Amino acid sequence: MSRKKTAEEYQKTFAFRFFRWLSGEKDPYNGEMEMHPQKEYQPDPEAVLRHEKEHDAIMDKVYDTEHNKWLHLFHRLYQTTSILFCLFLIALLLVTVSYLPAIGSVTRPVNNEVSERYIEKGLEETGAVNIVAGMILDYRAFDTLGESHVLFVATITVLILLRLNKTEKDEAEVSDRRFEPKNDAILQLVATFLVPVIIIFGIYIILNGHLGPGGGFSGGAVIGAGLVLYLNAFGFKKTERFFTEKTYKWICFFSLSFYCLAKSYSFYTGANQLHSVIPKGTPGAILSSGLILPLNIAVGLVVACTIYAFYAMFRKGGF
Amino acid sequence: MYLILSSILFPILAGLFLLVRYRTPLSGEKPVDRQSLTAMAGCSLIITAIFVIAALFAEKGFTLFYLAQSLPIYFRVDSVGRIFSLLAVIVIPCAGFFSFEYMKHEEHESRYYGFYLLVFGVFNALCFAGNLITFYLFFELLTMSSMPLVLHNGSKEAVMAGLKYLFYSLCGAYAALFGIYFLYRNCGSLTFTVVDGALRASAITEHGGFLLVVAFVMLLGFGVKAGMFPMHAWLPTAHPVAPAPASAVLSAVIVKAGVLATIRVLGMFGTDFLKGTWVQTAWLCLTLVTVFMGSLLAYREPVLKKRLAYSTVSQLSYILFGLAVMNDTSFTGSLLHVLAHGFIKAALFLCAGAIIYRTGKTRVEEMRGIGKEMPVTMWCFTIASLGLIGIPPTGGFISKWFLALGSLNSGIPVFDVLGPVILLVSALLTAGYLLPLSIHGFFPGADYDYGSLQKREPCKLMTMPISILTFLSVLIGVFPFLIIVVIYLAATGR
Amino acid sequence: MNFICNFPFFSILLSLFSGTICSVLPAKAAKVVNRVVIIVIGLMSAVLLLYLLSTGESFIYWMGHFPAPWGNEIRAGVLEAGMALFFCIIMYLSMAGGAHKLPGEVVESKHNLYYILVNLLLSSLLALVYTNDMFTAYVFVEINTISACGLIMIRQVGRTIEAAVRYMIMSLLGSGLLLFGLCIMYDLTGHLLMSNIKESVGLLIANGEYQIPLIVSVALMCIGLCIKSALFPFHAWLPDAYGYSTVSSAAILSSLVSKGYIFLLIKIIYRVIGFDIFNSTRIIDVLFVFGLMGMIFGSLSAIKENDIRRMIAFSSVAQIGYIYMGFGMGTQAGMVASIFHILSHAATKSLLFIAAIGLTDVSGGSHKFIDLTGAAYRNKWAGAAFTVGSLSMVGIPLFSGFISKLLFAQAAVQVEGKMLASLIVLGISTVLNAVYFMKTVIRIYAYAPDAPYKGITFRDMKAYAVVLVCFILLNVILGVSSQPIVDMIGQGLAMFA
Amino acid sequence: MGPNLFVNYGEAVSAILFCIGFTNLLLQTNLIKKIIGLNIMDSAIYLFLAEKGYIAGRVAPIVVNGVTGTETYINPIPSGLVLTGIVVSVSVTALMLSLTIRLYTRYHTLDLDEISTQLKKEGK
Amino acid sequence: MTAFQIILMGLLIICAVSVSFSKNLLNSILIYMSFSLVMSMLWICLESPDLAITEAAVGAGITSVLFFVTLKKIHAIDASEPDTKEEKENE
Repeated sequence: MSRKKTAEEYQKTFAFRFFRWLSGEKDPYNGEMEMHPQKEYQPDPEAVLRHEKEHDAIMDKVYDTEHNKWLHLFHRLYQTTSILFCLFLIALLLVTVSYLPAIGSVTRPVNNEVSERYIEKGLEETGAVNIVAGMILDYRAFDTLGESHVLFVATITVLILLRLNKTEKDEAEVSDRRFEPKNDAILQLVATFLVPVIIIFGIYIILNGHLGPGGGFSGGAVIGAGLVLYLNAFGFKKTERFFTEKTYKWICFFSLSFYCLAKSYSFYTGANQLHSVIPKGTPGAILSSGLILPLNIAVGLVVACTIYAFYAMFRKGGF
Repeated sequence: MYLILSSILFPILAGLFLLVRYRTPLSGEKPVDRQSLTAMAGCSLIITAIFVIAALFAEKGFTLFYLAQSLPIYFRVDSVGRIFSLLAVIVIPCAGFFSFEYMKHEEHESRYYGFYLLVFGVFNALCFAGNLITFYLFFELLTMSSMPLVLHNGSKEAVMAGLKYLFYSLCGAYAALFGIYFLYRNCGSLTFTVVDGALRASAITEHGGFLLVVAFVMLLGFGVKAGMFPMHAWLPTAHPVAPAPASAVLSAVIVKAGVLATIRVLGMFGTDFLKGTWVQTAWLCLTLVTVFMGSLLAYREPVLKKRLAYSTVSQLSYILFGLAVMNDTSFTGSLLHVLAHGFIKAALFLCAGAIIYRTGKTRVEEMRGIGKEMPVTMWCFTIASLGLIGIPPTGGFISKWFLALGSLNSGIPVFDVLGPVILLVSALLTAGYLLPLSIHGFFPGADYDYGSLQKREPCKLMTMPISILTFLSVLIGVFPFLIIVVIYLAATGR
Repeated sequence: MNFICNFPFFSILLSLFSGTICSVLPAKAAKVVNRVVIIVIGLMSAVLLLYLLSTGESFIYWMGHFPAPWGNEIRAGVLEAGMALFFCIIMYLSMAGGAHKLPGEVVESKHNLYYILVNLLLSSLLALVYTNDMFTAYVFVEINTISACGLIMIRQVGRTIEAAVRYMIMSLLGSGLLLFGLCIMYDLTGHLLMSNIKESVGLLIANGEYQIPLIVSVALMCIGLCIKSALFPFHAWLPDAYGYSTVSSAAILSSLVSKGYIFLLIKIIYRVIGFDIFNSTRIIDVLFVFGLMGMIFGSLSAIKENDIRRMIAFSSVAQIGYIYMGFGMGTQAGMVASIFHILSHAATKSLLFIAAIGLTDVSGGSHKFIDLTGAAYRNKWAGAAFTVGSLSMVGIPLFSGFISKLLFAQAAVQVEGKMLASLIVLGISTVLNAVYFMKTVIRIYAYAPDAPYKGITFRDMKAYAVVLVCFILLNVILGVSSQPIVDMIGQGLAMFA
Repeated sequence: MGPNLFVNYGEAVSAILFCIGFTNLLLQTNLIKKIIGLNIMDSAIYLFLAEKGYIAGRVAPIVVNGVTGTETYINPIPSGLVLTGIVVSVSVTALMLSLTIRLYTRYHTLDLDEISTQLKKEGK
Repeated sequence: MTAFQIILMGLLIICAVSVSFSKNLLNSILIYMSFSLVMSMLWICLESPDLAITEAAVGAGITSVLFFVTLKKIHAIDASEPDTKEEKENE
């Protein structure tokens, strides 16, 4: 064996690592990422015992049917009335449905001048090929503004509930380790290929929102799903390089502010019968339909970040 | 206008000032300066009295502001109001001066005087109220401001008694409010009239039967304050726990608010509307039951203040009986009895207070020989008792005379005779429960140990108010004519 | 178009936008932004109210470039502007009154989140008040629900989280029913805009078409909103939510959030279905009965309660019962009484919550009555304010509670079939109110010289005392000069038609 | 019963689904299942809405080749409303799930009644 | 097309009912996931591709992921320990 390299040098080469991995001796990513094998979750036996004991005691005390007949009776009564109520509701709704106008016919009251105008004039008035996108982001934009704030306020409540402070965070991180995949090479390889595809697909959905099915919300959700997959495969340390709480905060802030301001401008000009300076563009082109494209992008950003934030919050109470 | 307003607002503001200025010290703070407190309270009482006496001669009414559309807060002085405020303006300051001595060793004096002044002001407002909604407003405020007097000493019984008082009064007031809603719909306005009634003629013909129910509910509701039979139970609970001067005011003045209310309600409906209906019959029954039952209960009661409280229940129903008979003579008797009973009962309660203050005795059988120890107090007590029984030269005799006369002349079947009979029986019972005290007080019997006897006459500040009140009770018996003139004016609607 | 007509739109957008801004600000700045926004919106609403009173007619404001059935709209009348103004006042006072407690109740790092929630809550309330579109109303109802849930559980003790879960479950049931009713309504009329729906409903009724689905849809919407506003059988979440959340949250929740839903219901009754059509259904009888039951059971539960804040919370159940009783009478007078009661209850209940916290603070933070003995001597301002609030609740003249009871009774006298029931229950409930509130007042004024707690002087709580005084003034103003307000409500209801 | 029960089978199904979700939300003791019930309920409403927009023989409202006739496309309004609705239900679900986590870390159970009894036991 | 729709709707109801009665939380969530997928297919049938995309991304994607994290957090998914607390309680 004529080796040009010393043993130490050899250990740094790719071939060494490859053969070692092949023989199952050592993991190639070991030491470089945080995903060393984790200890299985072992609930503290004493705590479990205590909980069970307490649980039993409470059950004995409260659900003891002999000593607590009233509760039992009340429980039964509640269940029966609920079931009866639900059966009644089903019957009521079915009767109602049977009186409603027939599905699929043109003569339903729903198909009135409102939808006609959306279909006939929608393209020309909003510039969006996708009439639904034109409708929700231009005709009925106030609803959509509210909707994005529903998402915002939900994120805020989740933050309130699950965000931890510094010391708690460290503990949470320790217990979070057990979520980490145990060196799953398959997952990581698949993720390497899939994540870009998913994210690009998401971007496509967002950008194409006014031209075809899709839009800010669904595209954002897809991107968010891509990010979650990436996070699951590679762990928090990797994602924290480009996505922290600060990033989230500012992206959300700028997107929502842009949304608010843009819509305020459009509402204001609309209500006061002023001329809006935003061009409509050629229908069908990517840069068309006035504010719809930027709004879609803003919504997409917010949604993607929000979904990632939800996931991160759920897992360890922070980014 | 300003006189009326100041007679109402001055005591209220003074009371609030006392409450805020001389607050109860927290632990570690220096105690309240008692002298300035009593000086302040005394001055306020006197100034208020002067205001009120001046206001009695005011002629014109005025509207302060509108609570809601066509619901003005309206004040006016009329003859009925004059009589009641005359009672208040004498009894409240007297009892107030009595309490300067009596309350010396109690806690929270400032709270007591503050609410005392509040009660004074609110009662004045009640007398001068010119319409039903104003009246109701101050009726509620009277309940609220007199409750702290009842639960003054803060013991558990006192708090429970206060709550009981509050609960009964509010129930009654709500029943009355219930009626006010209907009156509001069926009357042109809620401004008081005296005898004619304010109901629209159309309302009487359309739902007269229903209006009778409303009238009965209102009479019952306001009757709660006057301790009428089914709802009298708060009186014997509240009186023994309250400080003696407070019970004096409660029994002599505040319960009279119920009587005043009844007069006002009668005026609103008009006696012609109610005369001869089932409402009158039921009301007469209730008052007579109360008269008899109150006396009987008082007769059996060993605790002096409680005995006096039952006596109040009985005596107030004399007044209500007079009103229920609904003619001028009995009305005169009732109003005379308002004054007479007010002075007498205040004197009796203050005597009881003096006895408690000097000897600490509350039960009747402990009080043997008390007349030897506190002769002035007991003489006053005896004279006042005679007045309450209705022995001729005292005020009680005149008023009962008019009541019986009115009843006999009324021509109501059964009740025209039954009424005077029950009044007589009750007077006998009154003699039975009040005179033994005097008799045993002055003649303790052969086995009384004269050696342990000591002079315990209280100081002037206590005996003077008692003497004044006793004197007044005799005075209206001797010279009733001036008052009868005023009452006559009241009865005829001036 | 007059520039003032932009104000409703400005106020909604301003509060939404301020929510977004607060997310990047530190807590102190967020607080300032929050206060300023509430004041500015209040001022705008006041100006708008004056403007509307002078013109005497309501106006429609396009949200976008498209007119009625195509775009969104908001609508402003006297009642809407008045409500917006009132909501701003109450919200400002509640926030200011509870501000000193906030650091102890909420983790420092979450303060700005708290202000975001308050801003968004305000915006959703304003949108509910001004909206003219049913679906917009639904969306903002959701914002309202979620931010209210956030306000409940921002103080993270076990009870509040449990209460938040219960609140969310009930609310979601409510929203589900509301949305379902809305869908049926949309199917029948083909519109989402209130005025257009009303037109179509009128036509449908006239032609006798689709009667059953119409009634079912109205019923579903009503039940949904009743559930959300904690009408009697659906009130299980309420005591925990109000009793343990932060003090400002409790005040805002009890006085504003449920009132927002009730106001939406009023709008639906007037602007969507039409008052007469609504009254011809049996739904008002159901509302009436549940209102009466709420009045009695709420008071009874309050009497049994041993915790001052839970007691006040149960009293809210009773008061909401009053409001629904007013709806159930089915007359204009009943409606006016209900709306006045919304105002009076909002003013009184937030006063009680804010005063109660002052009392518990000087009793070692305990809510139990036994510890509160003599608390009014230790914190005189809070004691006086609590007394005023209690007197108002009991219905003593000069305070707002009396006027609303008077209005209810006057309304009841005009309705033949429901007169006795409502008057008797009103009486029972008043007396029960008196029992538990007066019990508390006596308790806090009982002398307890050996209590181990320290008193607090005016110097230590200037802002708090000023807030209490403002609340008392508000109560007295509502109680003494009610006539202009009642007139205004009447005018606003007339504009609804 | 009206005439259209079997014609409107889609709406009937969504009504049944709504009630199933409603029952789950009311009766399940487990919080997670309650949340699933909530989602089912919401989906049912969206199905109900979407059925309204559907018109037999027409296509999705995406303009193809500039044809803007009313006869070509289905009604776009319900789709828009449902889109908004879905966002709302996602937000609510996330909120409910986080509440669940929080409750679980504190009380180690998902049963609301049991949590109530524990709270009563804690006495605060 | 109608037949296909009816089959899908039948599936929806089956899914909904079996969610209610499944003992295992993980199963419930998986069933719910399939419920969402069926729903998104149904939306294609109803000519609403926007909704289909959104439902697929949200109902089957995001919501389910959130459910899974929650289950993990509350220790309900743990294959090695079949006797976790939740299952006991469900019985």
